[in-house]
Amino acid sequence: MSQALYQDRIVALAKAKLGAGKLANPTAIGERDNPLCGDRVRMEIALGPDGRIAELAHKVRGCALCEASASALSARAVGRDAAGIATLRAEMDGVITGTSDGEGDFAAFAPLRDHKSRRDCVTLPFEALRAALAG
Amino acid sequence: MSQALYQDRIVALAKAKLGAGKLANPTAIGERDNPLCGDRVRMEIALGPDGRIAELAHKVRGCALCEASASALSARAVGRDAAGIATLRAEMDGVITGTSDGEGDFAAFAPLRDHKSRRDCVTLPFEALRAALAG
Amino acid sequence: MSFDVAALRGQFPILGTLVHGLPLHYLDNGASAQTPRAVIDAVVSYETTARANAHRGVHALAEAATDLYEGARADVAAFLGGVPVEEIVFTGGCTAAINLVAHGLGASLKAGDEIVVSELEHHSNIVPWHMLAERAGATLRWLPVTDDGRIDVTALGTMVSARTRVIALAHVSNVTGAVLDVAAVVAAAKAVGAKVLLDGAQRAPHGPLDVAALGVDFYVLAGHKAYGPNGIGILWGRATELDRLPPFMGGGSMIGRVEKGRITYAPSPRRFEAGTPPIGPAVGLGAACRWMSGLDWDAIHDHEMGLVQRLLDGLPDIPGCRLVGPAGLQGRFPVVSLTLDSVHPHDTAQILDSFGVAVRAGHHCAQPLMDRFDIAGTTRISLAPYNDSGDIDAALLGLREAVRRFA
Amino acid sequence: MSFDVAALRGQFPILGTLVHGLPLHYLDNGASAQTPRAVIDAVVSYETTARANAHRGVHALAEAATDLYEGARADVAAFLGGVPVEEIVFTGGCTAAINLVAHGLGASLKAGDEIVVSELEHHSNIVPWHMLAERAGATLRWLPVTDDGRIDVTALGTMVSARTRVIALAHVSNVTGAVLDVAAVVAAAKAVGAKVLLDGAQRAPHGPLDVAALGVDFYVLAGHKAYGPNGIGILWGRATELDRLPPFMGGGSMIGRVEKGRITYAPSPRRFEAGTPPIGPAVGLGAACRWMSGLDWDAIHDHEMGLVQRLLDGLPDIPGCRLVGPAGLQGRFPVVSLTLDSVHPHDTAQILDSFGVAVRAGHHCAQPLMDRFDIAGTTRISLAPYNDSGDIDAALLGLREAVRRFA
Ligand SMILES: Cc1ncc(COP(=O)(O)O)c(C=O)c1O
Ligand SMILES: Cc1ncc(COP(=O)(O)O)c(C=O)c1O
Repeated sequence: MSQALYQDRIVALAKAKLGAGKLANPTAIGERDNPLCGDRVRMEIALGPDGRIAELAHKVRGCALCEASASALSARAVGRDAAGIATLRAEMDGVITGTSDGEGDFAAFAPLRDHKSRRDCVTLPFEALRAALAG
Repeated sequence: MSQALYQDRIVALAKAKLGAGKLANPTAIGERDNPLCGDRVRMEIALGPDGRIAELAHKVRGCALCEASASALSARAVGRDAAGIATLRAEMDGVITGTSDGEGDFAAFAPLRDHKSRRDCVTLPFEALRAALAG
Repeated sequence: MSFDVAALRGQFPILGTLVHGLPLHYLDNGASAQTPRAVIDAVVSYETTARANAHRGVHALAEAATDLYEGARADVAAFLGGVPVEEIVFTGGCTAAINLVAHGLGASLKAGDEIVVSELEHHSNIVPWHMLAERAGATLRWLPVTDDGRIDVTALGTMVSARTRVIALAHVSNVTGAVLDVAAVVAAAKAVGAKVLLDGAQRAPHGPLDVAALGVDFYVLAGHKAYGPNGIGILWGRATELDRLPPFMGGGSMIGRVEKGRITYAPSPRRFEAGTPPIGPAVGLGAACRWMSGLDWDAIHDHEMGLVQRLLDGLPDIPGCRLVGPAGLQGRFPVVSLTLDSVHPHDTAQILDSFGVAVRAGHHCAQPLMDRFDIAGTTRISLAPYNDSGDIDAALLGLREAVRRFA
Repeated sequence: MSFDVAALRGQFPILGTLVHGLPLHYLDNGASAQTPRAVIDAVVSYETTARANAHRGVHALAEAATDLYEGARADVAAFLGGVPVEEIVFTGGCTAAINLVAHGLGASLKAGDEIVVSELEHHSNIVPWHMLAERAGATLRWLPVTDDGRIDVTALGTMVSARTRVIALAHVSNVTGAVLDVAAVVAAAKAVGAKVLLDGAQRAPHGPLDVAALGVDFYVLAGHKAYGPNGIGILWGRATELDRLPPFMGGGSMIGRVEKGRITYAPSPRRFEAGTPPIGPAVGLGAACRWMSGLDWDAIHDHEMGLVQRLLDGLPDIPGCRLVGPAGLQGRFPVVSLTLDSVHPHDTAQILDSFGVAVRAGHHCAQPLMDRFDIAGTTRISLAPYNDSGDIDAALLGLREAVRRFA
């Protein structure tokens, strides 16, 4: 049943819009489109001198899954460098493909294992953040 | 049974090669290819002052049906003008599509009604002659 | 009403499948319609009794395959109003058909020439013209779209000029369902000698046509949206227009003769059918055309429009629901797009799916139209003759649940 | 031999049909092979349980259709040697695949550049290059063919130069059955930085491949010749090559974003799959690849070559019969062409048909090769794994009758 996809945690995460907004002085910006649905995520970050994310803000034009993912990612991204974000991405990939359970809010994305067509909605914020970190 | 296609009359007509050859002084030449099989017919004619075919010669690079058709056509073409040839063409069309029986040698082509893919072999000499008559 | 929707549904095997344990309510016909048993049977019969290459062999199977393939061409010609069979070109799809025309007309396009499209075109009727314009140094002019989702033909006067070479427009919008005022377009085109191509992808599934009477030069449609198989599309072109068009793809069967350094091409339609054609898919589409031609389309039109009315009547009860397209039944076909203020279209479609309701959400390959309305996408409900009131009611129920879920 | 031809024949419904009341001996596999029940079932299952547009919907049928379509891509990738799925492009056919590459490479071709083909190519591997050469002011160079019907690779030295951009050759000839010395071609191409496209239409039906190991850049094949449906073909290209290639057709799904005046394109393979793809035909070809991958091709190769030997052994008894192609089994696939001195190929094929024997006669879309041998055409016997000695014996009987009839 796809309705399980929109359990309260996902809806709440989407509505929470954790990290939504703009940075005053971003050091890098990443933007990614999903050409199949037209959704778009913009990630702004400020990197500390240690190469770790000091601040993060995002703008999502997308579905609830994309918004929820951006919230969940924002909650865990600060303090991580590119490798740390890659680890988060691997964790999320595990959750949505059904190979692992995921920690905290990431676990809410487990129903995606039955909805292949929506996985890109979840990974789009990660792609945008990767783009920002890549320069 | 397609073997009926190659009844003795067709084989004999093909071998007879009536009208095969070249004219010393053709007044018009028509050439037609069948692009699907690569067969080719060249018709040379000498028109009399009355616009009727006085002499005719043809060169066929084609199958037995095409050769037989060229023979049958040659046997009846001399003395006819464009309209007369069109009448012969209509007669042959009737034979090979099964709407009429045809006179003389034309009747030998009746089995074509069951072999749509070979009808162009029979009409190719008529097309070449029409091209010659058209100028 | 003489139309028996239950009997019609019985002809479509897929309509009996369960989705998440629920009955399927298939309302995504604009993306791909379902296919009746008659079409499947025709293709299987070809595969099991007459499979061979067409036009290339003299043996019995080759004769049978050629007969079926050319018979399918005749069926399509009949469906399109009894046009000559030589005016029917089989292509790999609607998109391929438009590319064929764009490529062919491109050969005579000059820098500064203009191509008129509209803001509501499907990408398949934009991108080929854009690519052509880039190649030829020509310009695309965009007919605007009215607030109720129609191509604004009152703008033809300013958009169409002596520089216009082609006008390529959707007969029916795949987003708003609006039907084009063809006569206005043809009049404007005739006045300047421009060619008109109609994209009939969304029109063809709703009954026989008379393309010649429309006065246009080219008409294209997609097999899979007209109850036929995938991998087949139709280009109809007036003989005089097709004869002028150079070939698109090169290959077997489209040639006159191939010599080193010199190649001649076959007459149309063969010139445009390079290589082994999609024989099986063509046979299926022929069967689909025969099937469509046998239905009572007056009754079906009433039936389809009755369902649209039922849907439109239900929408005011859905908080934050807005229609994208004509508000009533006038000048529209049964394709209905909407947005929900509080729910993204993909979430809407996903929740509808949990009710067994299949709809399409997103930009519908019409991004310029989304930009026109400044929206990310819509949720689209698109009907076919086999839809019934249960389908509409399930959709309305799902929409209400979507809004509730995200309230 | 472990191979059970009777069991294999049982998987092909059409092989039970009667032709003119006689058992069918289908020896026209080079034109179109027959299709096993497994392929038909896969397509019917798609049509009756999972039919929807791929990549465009979130509902259950759309998910199922997308899975089947992408699953088919994986099946093809496995059949071609386990290449990455991103290197597999679904096209409308082998001809469309070659046109796609010719169009794409054409974008970077300059006047004076050279394209190398051979005298034995199928028109589908000639005409697209000819059209491209005309457009770009490039030149076609023709590798000659030896007296026994092979591409003469010893001529590569003089034909391939620093101006060569592409070498496009048949992996296996559709007329003579000769297999290309691929290593020689790749070495010559590498030396000058030319791209190599192999036309595998006649190779693919005879077992799995490892296209990456061949060292070529592009490989194409036709679904209907490889036991799949019509209307589907494959282009394999190395990711590095595909990434460089501009799109061919424009339409839905191949775009990044479409704005008025500005369009970006998707990465490959999606960039090359404009519009709704031939989903059903792709699903069928995927099933065909799985089916082929499950066969014992060593045993089948022995079986096919045994039949070729049986045929070659019988030909000397036919007065005036000449082979067009390799005399023995070395370096050939089971495609055998012949001429009869006293009988035109079409008459031969027609008489064979009266024995229930289906063969192809004519120029086989290889007119330059016919010119090379100064013949109007050949009669071609082309085998598939399901052929048996009865098929060969029937063909030999028919050939004798053809000669007798016209003696
Ligand atoms: C060697 C070869 N190349 C290309 C083709 C073209 O394939 P298709 O006609 O299926 O596009 C064929 C068959 O017709 C062939 O035998
Ligand atoms: C209006 C319109 N035009 C063109 C197309 C393209 O058709 P296809 O994708 O089948 O080539 C579609 C459907 O996708 C459409 O709705």
